[in-house]
Amino acid sequence: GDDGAGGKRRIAVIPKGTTHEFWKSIHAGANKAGAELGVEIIWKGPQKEDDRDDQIKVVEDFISRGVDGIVVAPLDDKALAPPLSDAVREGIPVVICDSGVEWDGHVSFVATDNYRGGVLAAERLGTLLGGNGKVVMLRYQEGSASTMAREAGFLATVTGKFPGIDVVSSNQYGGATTESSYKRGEALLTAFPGVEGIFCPNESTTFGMLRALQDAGRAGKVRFVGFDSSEKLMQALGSGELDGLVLQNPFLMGELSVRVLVDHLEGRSVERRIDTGARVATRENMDEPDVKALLAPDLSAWLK
Amino acid sequence: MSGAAPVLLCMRGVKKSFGAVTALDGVDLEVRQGEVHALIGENGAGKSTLMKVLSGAHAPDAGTMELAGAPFRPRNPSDARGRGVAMIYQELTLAPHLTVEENVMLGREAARCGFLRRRPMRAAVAEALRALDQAEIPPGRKVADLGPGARQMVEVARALVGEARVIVMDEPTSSLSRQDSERLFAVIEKLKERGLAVIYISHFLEEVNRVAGRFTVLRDGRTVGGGALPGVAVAEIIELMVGRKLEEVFPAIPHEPGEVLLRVQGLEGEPLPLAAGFELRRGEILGIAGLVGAGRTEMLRALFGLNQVIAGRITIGGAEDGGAPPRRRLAQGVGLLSESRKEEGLALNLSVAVNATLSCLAPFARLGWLRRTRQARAASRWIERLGIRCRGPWQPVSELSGGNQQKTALARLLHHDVDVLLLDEPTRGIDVGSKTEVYRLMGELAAAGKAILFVSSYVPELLGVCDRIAVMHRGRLLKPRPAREWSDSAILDEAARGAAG
Amino acid sequence: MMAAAKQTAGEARRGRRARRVLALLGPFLGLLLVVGLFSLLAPESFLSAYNFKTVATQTVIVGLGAVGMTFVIVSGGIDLSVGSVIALASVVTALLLRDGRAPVLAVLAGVCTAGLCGLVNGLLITRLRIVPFIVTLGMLGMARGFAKYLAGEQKIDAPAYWLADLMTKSPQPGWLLVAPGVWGMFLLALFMGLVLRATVLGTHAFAIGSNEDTARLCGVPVAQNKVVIYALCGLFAGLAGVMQFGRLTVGDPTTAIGKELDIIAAVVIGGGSLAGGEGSILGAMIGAFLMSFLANGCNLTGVPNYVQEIIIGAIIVAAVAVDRLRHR
Amino acid sequence: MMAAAKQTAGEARRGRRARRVLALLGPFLGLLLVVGLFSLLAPESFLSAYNFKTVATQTVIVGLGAVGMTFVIVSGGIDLSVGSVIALASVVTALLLRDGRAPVLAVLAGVCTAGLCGLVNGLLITRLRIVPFIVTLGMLGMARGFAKYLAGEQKIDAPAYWLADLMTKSPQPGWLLVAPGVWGMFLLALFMGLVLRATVLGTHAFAIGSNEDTARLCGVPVAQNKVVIYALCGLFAGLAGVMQFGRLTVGDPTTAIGKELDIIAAVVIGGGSLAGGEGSILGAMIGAFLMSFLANGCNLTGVPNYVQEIIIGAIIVAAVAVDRLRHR
Ligand SMILES: Nc1ncnc2c1ncn2[C@@H]1O[C@H](COP(=O)(O)OP(=O)(O)OP(=O)(O)O)[C@@H](O)[C@H]1O
Ligand SMILES: Nc1ncnc2c1ncn2[C@@H]1O[C@H](COP(=O)(O)OP(=O)(O)OP(=O)(O)O)[C@@H](O)[C@H]1O
Ligand SMILES: [Mg+2]
Ligand SMILES: [Mg+2]
Repeated sequence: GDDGAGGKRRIAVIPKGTTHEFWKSIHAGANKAGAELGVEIIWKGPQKEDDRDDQIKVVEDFISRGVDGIVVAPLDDKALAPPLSDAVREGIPVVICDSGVEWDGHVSFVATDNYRGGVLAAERLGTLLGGNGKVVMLRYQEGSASTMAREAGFLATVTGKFPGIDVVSSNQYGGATTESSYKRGEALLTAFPGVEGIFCPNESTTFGMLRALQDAGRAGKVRFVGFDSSEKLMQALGSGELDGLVLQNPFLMGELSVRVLVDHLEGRSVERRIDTGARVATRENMDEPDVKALLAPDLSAWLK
Repeated sequence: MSGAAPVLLCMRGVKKSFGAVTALDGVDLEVRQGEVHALIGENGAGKSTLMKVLSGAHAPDAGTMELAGAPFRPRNPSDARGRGVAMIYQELTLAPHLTVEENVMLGREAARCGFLRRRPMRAAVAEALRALDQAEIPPGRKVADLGPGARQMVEVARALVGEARVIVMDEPTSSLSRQDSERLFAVIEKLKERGLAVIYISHFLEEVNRVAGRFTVLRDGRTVGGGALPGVAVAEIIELMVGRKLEEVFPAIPHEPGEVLLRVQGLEGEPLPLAAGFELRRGEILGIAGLVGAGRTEMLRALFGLNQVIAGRITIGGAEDGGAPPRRRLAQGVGLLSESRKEEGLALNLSVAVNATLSCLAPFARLGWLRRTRQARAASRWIERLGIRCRGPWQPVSELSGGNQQKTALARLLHHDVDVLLLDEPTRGIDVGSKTEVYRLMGELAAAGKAILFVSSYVPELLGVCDRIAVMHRGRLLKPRPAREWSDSAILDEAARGAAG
Repeated sequence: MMAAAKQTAGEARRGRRARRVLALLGPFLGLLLVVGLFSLLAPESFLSAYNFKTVATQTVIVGLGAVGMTFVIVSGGIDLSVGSVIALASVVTALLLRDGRAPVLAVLAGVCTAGLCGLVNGLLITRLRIVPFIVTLGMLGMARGFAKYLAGEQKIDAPAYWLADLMTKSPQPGWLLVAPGVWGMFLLALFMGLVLRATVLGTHAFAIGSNEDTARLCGVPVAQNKVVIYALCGLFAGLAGVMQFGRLTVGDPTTAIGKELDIIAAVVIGGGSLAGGEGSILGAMIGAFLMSFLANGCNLTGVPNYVQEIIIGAIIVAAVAVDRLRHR
Repeated sequence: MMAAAKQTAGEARRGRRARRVLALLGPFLGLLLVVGLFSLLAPESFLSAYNFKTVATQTVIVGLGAVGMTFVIVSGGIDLSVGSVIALASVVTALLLRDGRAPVLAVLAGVCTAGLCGLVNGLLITRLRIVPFIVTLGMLGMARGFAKYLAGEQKIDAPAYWLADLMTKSPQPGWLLVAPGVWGMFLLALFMGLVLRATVLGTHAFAIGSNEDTARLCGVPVAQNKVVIYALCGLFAGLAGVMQFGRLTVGDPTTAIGKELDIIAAVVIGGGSLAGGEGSILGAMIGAFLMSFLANGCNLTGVPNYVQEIIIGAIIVAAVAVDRLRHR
């Protein structure tokens, strides 16, 4: 746990995977904080995307390496607890970001309130549909905590607040890739031709469903709310093929995670729970500067 | 003594079919204690199949078997072996990654709680090898590192281990040197004295005449005759086998040597030969004799570009080079018939037509596209010409009997219309009738101006067919001499001892 | 004499055809069974022209991959890297499009990169004499890593131009009925089926798969043919990658993970033998459609994912088991 | 005469040993190279006792899987289902623990379920005579689907009791130094190494892989042995699954996807031949450690994931290429 070369502090930031835009934003945010605070950011995700065991290996290896602190977006709310305990035992403080973990040794938990994100989506969709119609929810993946919270928030709100809405399908999983979501989407649209509203809980399911809608010639005719952003989703929002995107603030998440960790290392007290907020981007508000910053953050300054 | 010995094994009305193919159609066989019983028949007559039924590798469709008076119906090979029937199969059946010791004891390992007891196993193996006069074969050597002769001996050793009452040998000498064959015959003699019965399958009738006391002839899956040996003329046995009289074993077809087609000077290959030089003329059949391991196969492979050429010059029809790949050789009009057709000679699950034309598809190809009708027609011509027994050009070769497979491989050289034929044991494993066919074919080819290099371990056929004969000894090719200057014993002498004088 | 020979040839041809038809009977019956079953379970949604269009489009990627894979499997090899190569091709195509290159150029670059991967596979297999399983397992990692490197570990958003139309279910001239990509797959499959059955290359592929030593002895340029075959498999993976890009309209370095197993399964269900020397393009297409219809039917009838996984696993085994029974 | 025989036997033994040592030289040098390289690149963090403990623990799952896989590969087969079976075993163990069963019982159930999968593999391969690639490809889907079904498509939280301690880097009696799971792996590897080399089962495995027809003709109960070997492979996958549960403390139906390829690679890097008849447990362990050290070193030195993927792919090919050179 000693200072590395040049006396700079080294902080490891461990995402769930490395190939999503979402994680790129977190990386950029962390780099920004690192540059401003003079600490070295080491970015390393699990070798296999979404593999719990591989993420544990990365945490273990950083303990071996003796970094000064770890920021981690845990792939599992239980499995990561033992290695994180090991880290604390070895004197390495841990900040959790994005998803929670059943373990209270952390310095702080910096994340979106995912359940609330689902609620926002339900409210947007319910309002658009005028409180009634057939709705489909395409789930993400078995056992993913953050998207399950969004799905739960959506379902609870849509059934609680809009009794006129009929959720005709909510048991299909899009799976990890855009391609698999695309196929599920095609099947859902074929099986439920009368569907009027759709919700997808993350970027890959949203994009897969969008492609299915475009291909079926129904994009823009079905009310469609998604989660997270990418260039193509932004275009779709602009063209009216998407009616809303619940946006998190991954850049801020990355930045704040590093900041609170450094605060902790320097002996300042920090908040145990930091909500980085969620809001709904629509065609109307997408040009407002703060929404635009969420939709299309300029990361190039912080990623080489 | 043969009359007095009791019957040890009795098979009656044994039938076996593979799908539409009837391999055995009611075979009777009686083997007495302490005798060597020869089983004779053409290729595809059903000899191997009968023995596989006996050893439990195939279940018979009908028929009864008795061993020492008790009904015998083995469930599998180990069951048969447990009850005293050991078998040496026609195709080598060794596991190349295992040691000699492990191969000999395979399936009958000594063990305590599943763990091997190497000491008694080693003793048993040493004992068996000693009985074969093969104590120099190291029991810890991997079989992959052994030569073909030694491998065959390992197979024999395997049959000797344990309490066998009947030992079946399916063409055991087809890959043995004369010396090793002699050793095997001595072993057979010893087994006979111990009261065992030996069933001996071979296409070499002289050999059969020497070792066997009685014989049974199979034709088309039926028993067609039998009797005591010696005392029956070879011609009679052949007539029983083939179903007709065979006028001449070596048909005389006149051919005249012409200009030199192939000249080899100082050829050295990896690993063999060490030195080989000869000239081969149009219309000439040059025979190569030698002991197993002398390097004849290696010489042909080096000539044909399948083995690396280290030194030497090869001149074919005026063009000279060192080594060249098979493709180039074929283009130069040189073709090779490999001695191991299963491993190297044929693509078994492909059709007769494809196998016969594979090396030369050009006549049917236009811009890479094949015209299959022409291909089939070409193949049919060779099927007819060589008398290949098959249902048509598109039948997979795997469904043909051994001799017919060999003919298919030969058809390829004929189709390719090569000028120089390198034939490596072309008659190995094929019956007398087919052999005569092959000899006639060789004569006709020579008469048509082809040059033939004929490698064989069967001296009579060399003497009967060749114009000149050379002997290979430990990787060196000795000077060729006209066939009439050779005798059986002279060839053997030179093969064993090198250059005479 | 001539007449006799002709007759033999005619009979022979009929015999060959009968054998081939029989070999395809198993998978074809399987396909009918699956289609029939779901037609009963979900008549109105499954049995629609629109759904058939959907399934056809969904089959394109596995179908194209299976065409190249058939050659590899017939020649006695295997290619585990196609999934990664598909991803690499889609990334390369997307990169060039993002940089404003012409779509034709981008497609060409994607396909060629994939062909290069196949070429490297073939060269490693023939030069170093390493079994295809290992070489292509290595390439699986290398191509995937390279795709991620090129893409900067991200999806690449790029304008899709007419590439997106390749995989649309409402193709532009209405008389096309199905996506141009589907037509492309069918035409290529037809052509390559002929290549496999009626060219020197095809015959050599069968010969190598059946007995490599024999092929060598017959002067078949074994190494050369293998290189061509693996390169071909790479090219088809590249085409599949371009189609994947057309479908997603993004270049995704993480796409098509595990797709190689689907592709191999399609070929094997269609009568390909991993021991070499057996296989057909038509069979592989039937295999690919069988798996697509199965997945589609399961999705339509709302069967949970896990049931679908179990069923597909069982079908793979069953299809080959039926094939073995036929062989006895 | 006796003396001569004895001498021959002695020589033979020495020869056999020399050959075996040589066969392991390649992978062992590879391992040393990797360790040496990273020791130079990251001396203080890589070359620590703590890091070696970490790597050892990380190797347990692949290591255990490789022990069973060695038997399968030596016998000329392949098992693609181990990854799925590991997941299934971890789910079954977790389910029983959640239901309040005794940990021993849960472990037993997990291991036995996995063994059952292996048994089914073996039976399908021998009864229906389908190639192992296809059977285990089918099982890959079926076991994964069944795991998801049992788990209700979710990970299963369960109390881990002493199972978590199996994979801890700070084992309870301090003199253990490494996790009990690591000791377990080493002991089992040692034992199974003996089984492979010095029992009838092991000899038969080699014989079947070397020449199956011969083995059959020599009275080796081929089918029986194969069933035992695949069941064994299943059992070891089950043990790996239990360890996976101990490590994650949740039963995860989506864990260990693609792990079969890592496990096969470990066996092959360690000198196993996919053609059968060659392979050793020690080699497989070396292969497993080589890959672990490589991944660990890459993590420690901050090498990006895609580079790591490329390197591992290249290493697999290179290891086997070196092995082939030795064989010439
Ligand atoms: N496994 C099999 N499947 C189909 N047909 C077979 C099989 N084994 C043998 N046959 C056929 O049975 C017949 C008898 O074959 P067998 O091997 O017994 O002949 P053989 O007398 O040993 O001939 P050779 O002298 O060539 O060894 C042949 O027509 C052969 O094609
Ligand atoms: N007992 C043996 N031990 C080791 N190697 C052997 C042994 N016998 C032969 N060989 C090897 O086999 C090769 C000779 O091959 P082969 O026996 O095919 O020669 P050949 O003269 O063509 O004999 P044949 O054609 O009768 O089999 C040589 O390279 C030799 O080293
Ligand atoms: Mg025979
Ligand atoms: Mg020879």
